[in-house]
Amino acid sequence: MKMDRRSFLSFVIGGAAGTALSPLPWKVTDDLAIWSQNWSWTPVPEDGEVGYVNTTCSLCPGGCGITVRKVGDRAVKIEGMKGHPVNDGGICILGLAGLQFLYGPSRIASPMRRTGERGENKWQKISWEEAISEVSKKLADLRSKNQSHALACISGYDGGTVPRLFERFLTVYGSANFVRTPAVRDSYELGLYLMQGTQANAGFDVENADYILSFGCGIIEGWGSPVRMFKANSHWKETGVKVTQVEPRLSNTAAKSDQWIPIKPGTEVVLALGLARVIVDESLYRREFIASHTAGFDRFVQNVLKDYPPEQVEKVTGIDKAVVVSLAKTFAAAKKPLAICGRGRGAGSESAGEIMAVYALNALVGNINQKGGVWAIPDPNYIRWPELEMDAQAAAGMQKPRVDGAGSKKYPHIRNLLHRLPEMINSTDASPVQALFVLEANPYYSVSDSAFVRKAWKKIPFIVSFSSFMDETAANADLILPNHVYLERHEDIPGAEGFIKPIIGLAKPVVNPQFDTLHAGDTIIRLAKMMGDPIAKAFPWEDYEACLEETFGDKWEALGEKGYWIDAGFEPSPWNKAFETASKKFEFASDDIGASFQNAVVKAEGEESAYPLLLIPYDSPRISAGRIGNPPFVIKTVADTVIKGKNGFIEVNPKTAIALGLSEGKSAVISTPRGSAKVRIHLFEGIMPGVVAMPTGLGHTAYDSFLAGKGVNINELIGPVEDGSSGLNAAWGIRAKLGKA
Amino acid sequence: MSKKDEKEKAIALTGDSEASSPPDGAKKEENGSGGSILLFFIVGFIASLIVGWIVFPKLLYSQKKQPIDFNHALHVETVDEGCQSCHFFRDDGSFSGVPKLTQCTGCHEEAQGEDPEETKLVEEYVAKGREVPWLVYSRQPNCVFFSHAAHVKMAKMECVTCHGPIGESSHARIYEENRITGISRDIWGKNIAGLKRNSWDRMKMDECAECHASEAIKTEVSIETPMLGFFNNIIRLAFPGTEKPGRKNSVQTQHEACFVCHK
Amino acid sequence: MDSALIPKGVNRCPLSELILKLGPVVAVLLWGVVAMFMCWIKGLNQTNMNDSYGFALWIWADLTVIALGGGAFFTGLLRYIIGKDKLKNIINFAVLIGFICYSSALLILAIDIGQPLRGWFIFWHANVHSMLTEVAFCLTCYFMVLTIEYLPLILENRQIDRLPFFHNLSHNMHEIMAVFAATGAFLSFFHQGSLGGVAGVLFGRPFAFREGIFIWPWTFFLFTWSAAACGPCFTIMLLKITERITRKKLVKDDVVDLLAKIAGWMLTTYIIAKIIDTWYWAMVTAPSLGFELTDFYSNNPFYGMWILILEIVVCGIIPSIILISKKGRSNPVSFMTAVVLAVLGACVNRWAMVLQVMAAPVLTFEGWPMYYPSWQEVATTLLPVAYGIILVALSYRYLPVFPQEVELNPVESEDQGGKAKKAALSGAEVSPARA
Amino acid sequence: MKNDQAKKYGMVIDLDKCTGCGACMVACMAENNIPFKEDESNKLDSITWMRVYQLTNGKPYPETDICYIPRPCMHCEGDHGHSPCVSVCPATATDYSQKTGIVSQIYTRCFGCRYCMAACPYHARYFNWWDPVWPNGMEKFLNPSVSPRMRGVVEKCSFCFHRHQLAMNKAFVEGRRELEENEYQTSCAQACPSGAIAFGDLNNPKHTVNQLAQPDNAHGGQPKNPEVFRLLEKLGTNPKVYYVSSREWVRRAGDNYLKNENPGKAH
Amino acid sequence: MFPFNFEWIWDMSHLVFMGGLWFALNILGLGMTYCIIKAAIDTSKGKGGEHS
Repeated sequence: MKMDRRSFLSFVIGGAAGTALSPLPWKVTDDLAIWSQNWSWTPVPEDGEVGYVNTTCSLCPGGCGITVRKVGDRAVKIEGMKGHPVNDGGICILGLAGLQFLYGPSRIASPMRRTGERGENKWQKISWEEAISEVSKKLADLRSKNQSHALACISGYDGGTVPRLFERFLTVYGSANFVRTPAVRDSYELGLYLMQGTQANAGFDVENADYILSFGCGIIEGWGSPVRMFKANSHWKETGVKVTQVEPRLSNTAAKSDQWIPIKPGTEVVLALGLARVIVDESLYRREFIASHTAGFDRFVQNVLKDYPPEQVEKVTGIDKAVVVSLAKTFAAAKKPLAICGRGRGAGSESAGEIMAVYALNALVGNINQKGGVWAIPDPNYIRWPELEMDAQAAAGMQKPRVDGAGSKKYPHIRNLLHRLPEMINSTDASPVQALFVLEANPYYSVSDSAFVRKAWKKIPFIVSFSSFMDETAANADLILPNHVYLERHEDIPGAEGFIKPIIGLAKPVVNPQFDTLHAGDTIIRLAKMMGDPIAKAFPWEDYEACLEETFGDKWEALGEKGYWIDAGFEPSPWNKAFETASKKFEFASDDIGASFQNAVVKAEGEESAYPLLLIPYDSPRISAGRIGNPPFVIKTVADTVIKGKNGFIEVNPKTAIALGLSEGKSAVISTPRGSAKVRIHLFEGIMPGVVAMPTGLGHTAYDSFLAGKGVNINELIGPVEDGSSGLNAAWGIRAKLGKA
Repeated sequence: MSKKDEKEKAIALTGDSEASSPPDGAKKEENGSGGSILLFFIVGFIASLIVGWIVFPKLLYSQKKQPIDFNHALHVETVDEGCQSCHFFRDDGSFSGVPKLTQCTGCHEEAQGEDPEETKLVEEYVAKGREVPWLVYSRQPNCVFFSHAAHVKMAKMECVTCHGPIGESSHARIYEENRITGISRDIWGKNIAGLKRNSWDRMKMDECAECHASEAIKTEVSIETPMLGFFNNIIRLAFPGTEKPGRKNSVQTQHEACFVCHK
Repeated sequence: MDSALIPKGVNRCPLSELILKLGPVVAVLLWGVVAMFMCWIKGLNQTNMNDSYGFALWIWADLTVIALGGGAFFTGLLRYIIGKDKLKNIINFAVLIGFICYSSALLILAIDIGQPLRGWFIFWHANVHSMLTEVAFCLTCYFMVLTIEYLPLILENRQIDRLPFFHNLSHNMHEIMAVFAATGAFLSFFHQGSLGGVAGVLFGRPFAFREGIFIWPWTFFLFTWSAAACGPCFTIMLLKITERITRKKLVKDDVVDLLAKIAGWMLTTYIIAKIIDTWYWAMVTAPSLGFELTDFYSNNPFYGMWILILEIVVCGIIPSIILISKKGRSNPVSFMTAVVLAVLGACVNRWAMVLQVMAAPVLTFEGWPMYYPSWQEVATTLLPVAYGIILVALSYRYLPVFPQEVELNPVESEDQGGKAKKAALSGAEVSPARA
Repeated sequence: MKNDQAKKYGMVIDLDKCTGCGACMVACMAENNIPFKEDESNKLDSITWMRVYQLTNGKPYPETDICYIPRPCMHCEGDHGHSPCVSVCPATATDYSQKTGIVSQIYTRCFGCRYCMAACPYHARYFNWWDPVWPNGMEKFLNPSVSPRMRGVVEKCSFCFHRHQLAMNKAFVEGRRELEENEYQTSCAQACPSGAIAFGDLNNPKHTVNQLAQPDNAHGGQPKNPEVFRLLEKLGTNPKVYYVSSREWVRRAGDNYLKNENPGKAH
Repeated sequence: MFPFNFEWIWDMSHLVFMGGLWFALNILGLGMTYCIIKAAIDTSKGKGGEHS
């Protein structure tokens, strides 16, 4: 039989008919439909049993309780812990994105030794044994040269067992240079010490105050314990508590407040003292408190307030004197008025004068240690470890003055002055810091005047980072000993910023460590053990967990169950017991205080003629500006008027912009005495003419591609300005000029 | 086009025109070729039927063995609460599905008998703390949300209705995976035509819809047969406004809304 | 070389010349194909569309080619149903243009969707309440009609026609073409309308939303009407361009005049309806939703009030006046102007009903988002143009598209290419006078 | 379920309390497996089911005022009996449930024509221009209750419907068919540190949302509370997300008004 | 599209819409079938082509 064309055609038609009557085409179509609905490259999350772990968030000093939802052994979501005394179920934007830190691309997977130049990001993976012994050898070497005091440690926090272990290590090694990164609590501690004579943290009973006068506090931007402040804000709205916000920029807080009073930046202290003057002049103060529980009131009135009549206040602050007077009256008329200060998030210190002016205001209305007022919260003093046995080397090292000058004759009441460190290093040939530990901090990025910091950094021969992430500091270290992230480790988190009850949160490992990391507590214990006696002797615990358990003793189990410990019945000391000054009274005008007021107004760096504008940093709730960089989710929420592509924006009042010939979106160059940067213009009616503002927390060079290279690090543009009396860095901005790019 | 092509074409065209109007003498031949044409048709027809019904299904599915030849029948005998002993509801209402290793470990910390399969479990998984990579016959694509609670607890359906008498099996069946979709054959069903004799033969959306399209209407509105529904819809169109709110669940399909079974 | 394929009695340039001239067009086509595959493989991130401009250049191109392809259905309607027999001389060309437009539209839609492999869900899982479903169904069906209408023309190729079966098939299809044309007219009416409905039913978008009858917003009828008016103009425009390029008179002027006259009246009635619609929308519909007419037009150059003026006055009133007057039609310059303006009018209308709908802010706190197409979008939009040119060229070359061509351009000798060309040349110059 | 028991889940957002912190956005992203790219600063292709807009009163310094307005999907019911987006979807990939009042989106059904996005005046719908990529093991935090979407489909806020499903599961196991108010809450409502977002059944007088908004079901759910408004109420989309503000300019910014027109309700 | 699809409802809109669709498809299908069959018959009768 011949297969001709027709036969073939017939065969094909038969085949087609048969195929149509077979399941083949229909089944294939159906399968292709299913295939095209389930692409293999779209991940399918594994299902499993859902479980919850209560722990404490330590991304900021807020001390919130969090509940982590797990599916199988994966952590899938972080939520606020219901019933937690600080945040009761609420959670902030950063806390919600926490799992992006845990599983994020900027995690450091194992101990690493630098192989290229610093900052080149060339690393060699090494074992923990090797890493710790390398540190041990360096430190032994330093110590053998009687240079133990040349070891320093910069830490992002100083409460709790982990930083205390580091401090203990430094002490027994022979160095007093444990430096905590700055925070507004430094200023508050100083204020409390000078005016009340107490070593305590400031707590604010914001829930019970009935009028809030805020000198630039970013209540909504993350001041204090962010979630608690958000809740307080909502509570104020519900109960009709009025909020007055004094700041040069319409921040979220200003927008949420009932009254926004724009003020020339840096003159808040003048307004505070001006208000005090009105209150005194009009006798609106609480006599029963002033008369019986304060000292130096008359001297305060005569020596300080005489310089602040409303006319003078108007001249300096730019606020109409009528507004000043009415503000003072409103404040004094409230039953439980509360004045607070600490710009933005309170991530930096303030001048002593400003803090004390605000304290004085609270004192004038008698709202110290009262319901709705400012409380002195003692440290929960729970860490009681065996006394140290120091050898001669350690004792000698501890006698040496600190490199940052804190606690010296010049700065007697200050514990940490990180901003002075670069200057101290740069001012001598041989760096006073020969070895540096960095724990949960990112000073390479966050200390102001970045160029100067970089210069100092180069002079430190040996830098060890304990960071979990490839932040700027880690990227410029010699050795990285990566810590577990907070969701992988046990740790005690004492206190919650600004909270009114002593509280200790417990962080618990939610998941197993994802990488070859080691708890920083364990690292330091192992390092101590490797260094041998007498250092090893100071660390008698087998590991960190044993240390933590021993520290808490019988509280341990309860703490583990609940996730936190709180002194719920805590009440602030009554007036007759509260003050531990020499006079046992609230001190208005000791010598130290008087000096502080004399230096109250901190001027911005730079000459007005060369730099006609004022540049101020602002905090945004959507940009993490602390030791941790913004995770991808959070950076995603940042408005396109803050970052666009890689460009960062500067906020300019349209009036200012018109004068400079700049319009929305245009490129420009901002220059200050400390540096200059390319920015784009965002016109904003909510900023004072003549003032320009840039967000903090941007311009990272390290971390991951989601964050790096976006915007400008404002620390490149601003340098520290020392408060003459306290030594604290009281910079609030810098003079600047803006020109077309 | 080259000249050669043209020539060829011309030849082909002539051939064709001849064939289309054959001379008388060719008629007989055509009858003969007519028979062969039919034969070719039948050959093609049957061959494709064989390919479609027999060869194709074999090619379509890859066969995988379960890691352990699990004996359901044996386990059902020993446990107290039937299926629920291992496949249970958690307190949060979710269904545990295929047991995790910890559940096996409860009894099989050490081998209880001589069975080589049990030995395998103990040695390869329990001892090493490795999860058994069971192949789940009833695994649905990720877009599907299925609530065991709704069906078992509320609708009081039996496990057998959807899963079949798997509890009576003493060996683990071969798991067949569709090479195109990567989905188990149990979803489409053993029968390649998609026909089913038992309620558990197929697990496609059609099977869900079968109940959800009718039952939902029955329980939530009134008994509305397709014809009655048709007339009701005409009435609704003619007299708008007489519609009762909440009459139907889905605006689009008037059955159950999509989110009932999808995520 | 390919003379065996060329219809009898007409003159065509040498194949090499055609290839040479089509070279750049093929290049554009290939560029478009590359862009098309980029969109399919890499996804729609290759475009500059975004969440504000979910519909952009492509959908505009889609709506426009469909509107302009409307010449096919309307000419078909006139020819087969109304019985304007004269139009048989242009119907082939109209069908060809329609076929190109509709196949392009389908291709663009296939590129435009995010999951092209699931595109058939629009049929299988059809939601009958969606205007887009109606569009897809009628578009596909009507494309089938156009294929059926185009097929006999292909079968009439000299060589194919020699095969008796195809000859008979083509003959039979001609016999019942009225049935297909009627179906086509029915389908076309609905999908042209549905395309208008696509925008008109968007009650969340006050710029697009229109009231209407039953389920159909006024735009439904306006779109059909405008397609019927502007489609024939597009056919005429392309005819004139073809004549210019081939330098031949291809269709007698009385045919063109008839079609133009009908189109002119369609355009006149359309523009009256459009003015009423715009007036009602600006005075009643929009204000009831809180909008003033000026809210819909921004001061940026893309969406200024000029669009409205251009669409209604310049591209609506002016061409309709020209086309309904005998004088306007008889002057070649004014005639061409009117035809071009009418085509432009359809383009502008679709532009506004697609892009401006997306751009006009509805939330009070939003601005006008801007959009410019990426090169991939431009290339894939030019792809159908190139494909159309090629298909017209090939159809013209090998198929008896213009029944009057032989009569209008008598060829003296088939073998003497040079002479024939000359004749053709002179024909192009002479013919207007002859008509 | 009887007819009168039909639920209408909705939201009331207190703009006086809302601080614009963005926690709701991230809570949503973390719950619903929202993808993220290296550059998300082009807000026109950035997927944020919940998006917080910034409004200004348009006055110059120092009279400027700012308000933040979180915008999830409005889950419109539509005065016309259909939401703007549901009726236009050609492939029945989106649906309105009369049982819950939730507008669903079935990603595997959607083929990406984007007509629904054109129909939605709130820009609540987002297209997946890119394939979602979770770098370096980040897919570990994906929520199994929500299926990740592929490139080329439209997605939007679902009112965390999977939470409803899970809550119903629990209720079923306990032999209930009804949920308590707190058993089904969206991720954003749960997370909001200001407590600005209330979520619940608008038809249930015991629920906070009903008490706050006082919806008038006879009139398309219009709020009876004079401080409550909805976005673009005039369009007749009948959204189920209500906003509270004590500020007149904010309420006015919720809809379009002719120059001399006063908002319809006596505020 | 088909009555066995989940989306199908026996209501007016489906009847009208799908009815129209199937009607049109049938006209086209039947029309073409008619043409092809008739052409085949005609051809077998010897009509058409250059030879006719």
